[in-house]
Amino acid sequence: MTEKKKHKVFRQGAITANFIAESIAKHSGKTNIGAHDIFLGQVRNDLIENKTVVAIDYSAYEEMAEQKFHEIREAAFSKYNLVCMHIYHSIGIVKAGEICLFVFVSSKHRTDAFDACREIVEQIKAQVPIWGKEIFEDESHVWKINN
Amino acid sequence: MTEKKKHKVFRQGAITANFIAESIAKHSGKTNIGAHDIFLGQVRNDLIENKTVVAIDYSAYEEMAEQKFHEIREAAFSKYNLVCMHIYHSIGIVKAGEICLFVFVSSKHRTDAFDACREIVEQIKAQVPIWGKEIFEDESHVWKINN
Amino acid sequence: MEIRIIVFGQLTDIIGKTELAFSDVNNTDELKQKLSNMFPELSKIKYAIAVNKIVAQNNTALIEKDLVALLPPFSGG
Amino acid sequence: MEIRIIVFGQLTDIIGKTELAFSDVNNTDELKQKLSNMFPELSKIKYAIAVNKIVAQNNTALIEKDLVALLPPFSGG
Repeated sequence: MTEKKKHKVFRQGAITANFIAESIAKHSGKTNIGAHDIFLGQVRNDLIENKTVVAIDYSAYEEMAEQKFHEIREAAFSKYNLVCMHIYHSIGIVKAGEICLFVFVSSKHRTDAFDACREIVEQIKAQVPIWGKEIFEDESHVWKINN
Repeated sequence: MTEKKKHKVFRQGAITANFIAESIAKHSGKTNIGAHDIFLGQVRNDLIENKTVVAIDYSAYEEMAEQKFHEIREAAFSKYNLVCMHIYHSIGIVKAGEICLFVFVSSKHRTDAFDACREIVEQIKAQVPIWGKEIFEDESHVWKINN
Repeated sequence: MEIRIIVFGQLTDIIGKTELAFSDVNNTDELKQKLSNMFPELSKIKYAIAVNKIVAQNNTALIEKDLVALLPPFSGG
Repeated sequence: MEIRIIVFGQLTDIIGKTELAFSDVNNTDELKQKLSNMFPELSKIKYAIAVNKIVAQNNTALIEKDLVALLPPFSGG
């Protein structure tokens, strides 16, 4: 029952609540799932040197990134007992308050979903060639730094 | 900006994907949030002594449970740096494939959301007076046991 | 003195109802003894007793109007 | 021999474009040296070089048709 169907990770602009709802609803037929862990990254209106971030413009080395996402995915499936996993990341402009990252991990028991979801999020931030340009109200920018 | 608004945790029947989407959408105005961790518990069609679970009928000692949920909530807000937190649990019949538990934790940085969400789920399972009656196709039942 | 007792989860299967009342129990130990005499099957199940929504860790005196609840192991989520 | 180089993130601000091409670099060390001569500001930034989508851990020979990418620290999510 393990599903490893691949889809494109990158989505133009913000990830909407409706898109997330549709993803959740699609899992009701998979009655071997007992636990879902969902991580959502949301763009903050951070104050940086007295200027407020109004959006992040994401760019990526897409071919390399899709390959990295694939590796992260395969590693998680071999390490954890998962039923399915989906990763979506925005490309282009995402405004403050909007969602830019959606990691959705489903398993029979909760421990696998919790462990895998967290590890996947850390790996995405550290290993995938994506860059966030933080845009201020006055259209100036700084490049985001991951912690 | 910390929001501690209380709402009733128990919801009659399954928690729908649309309800989850509406909860997510409500957070787009809170632009100090950078990370959401969402746990969803879904009813499995477990096979127990050759019979398949088709639904779980949840009952609770509601007054005591709401008090416990409140304690869990207060403890999480004092231990972690959270922006907001919502817990919903089904009461009554939830069919296999449907969602019975929705824990939604939001914070500025991801570590708080991840840590708090997981801890809250464990506390709900261990400390809150709720019982699941696993119903089989032939209408017989067993009482669910948490691990 | 009448003590009202509410019953949850699998204990409702054994006791056959969701509420009981006793007029002659003074504390939770007496209540447990009485219940196990009436319902021998209860010995198979570990259950807690809450008095006014607080789980009694030790033997606890019961007085009129206390709300006593019989709580089998929780299985929410 | 021409080596095509693609540029990402804040390096596009410094280099001023998203693609470069060099005909006279034989390996990644030579490339780094050439880039720091042309763009002194690069010395302020730690960046990796990927050759055909794999990050070069050591000095790596470059041949015609290799796809070279300049990768500043990642900041997805």
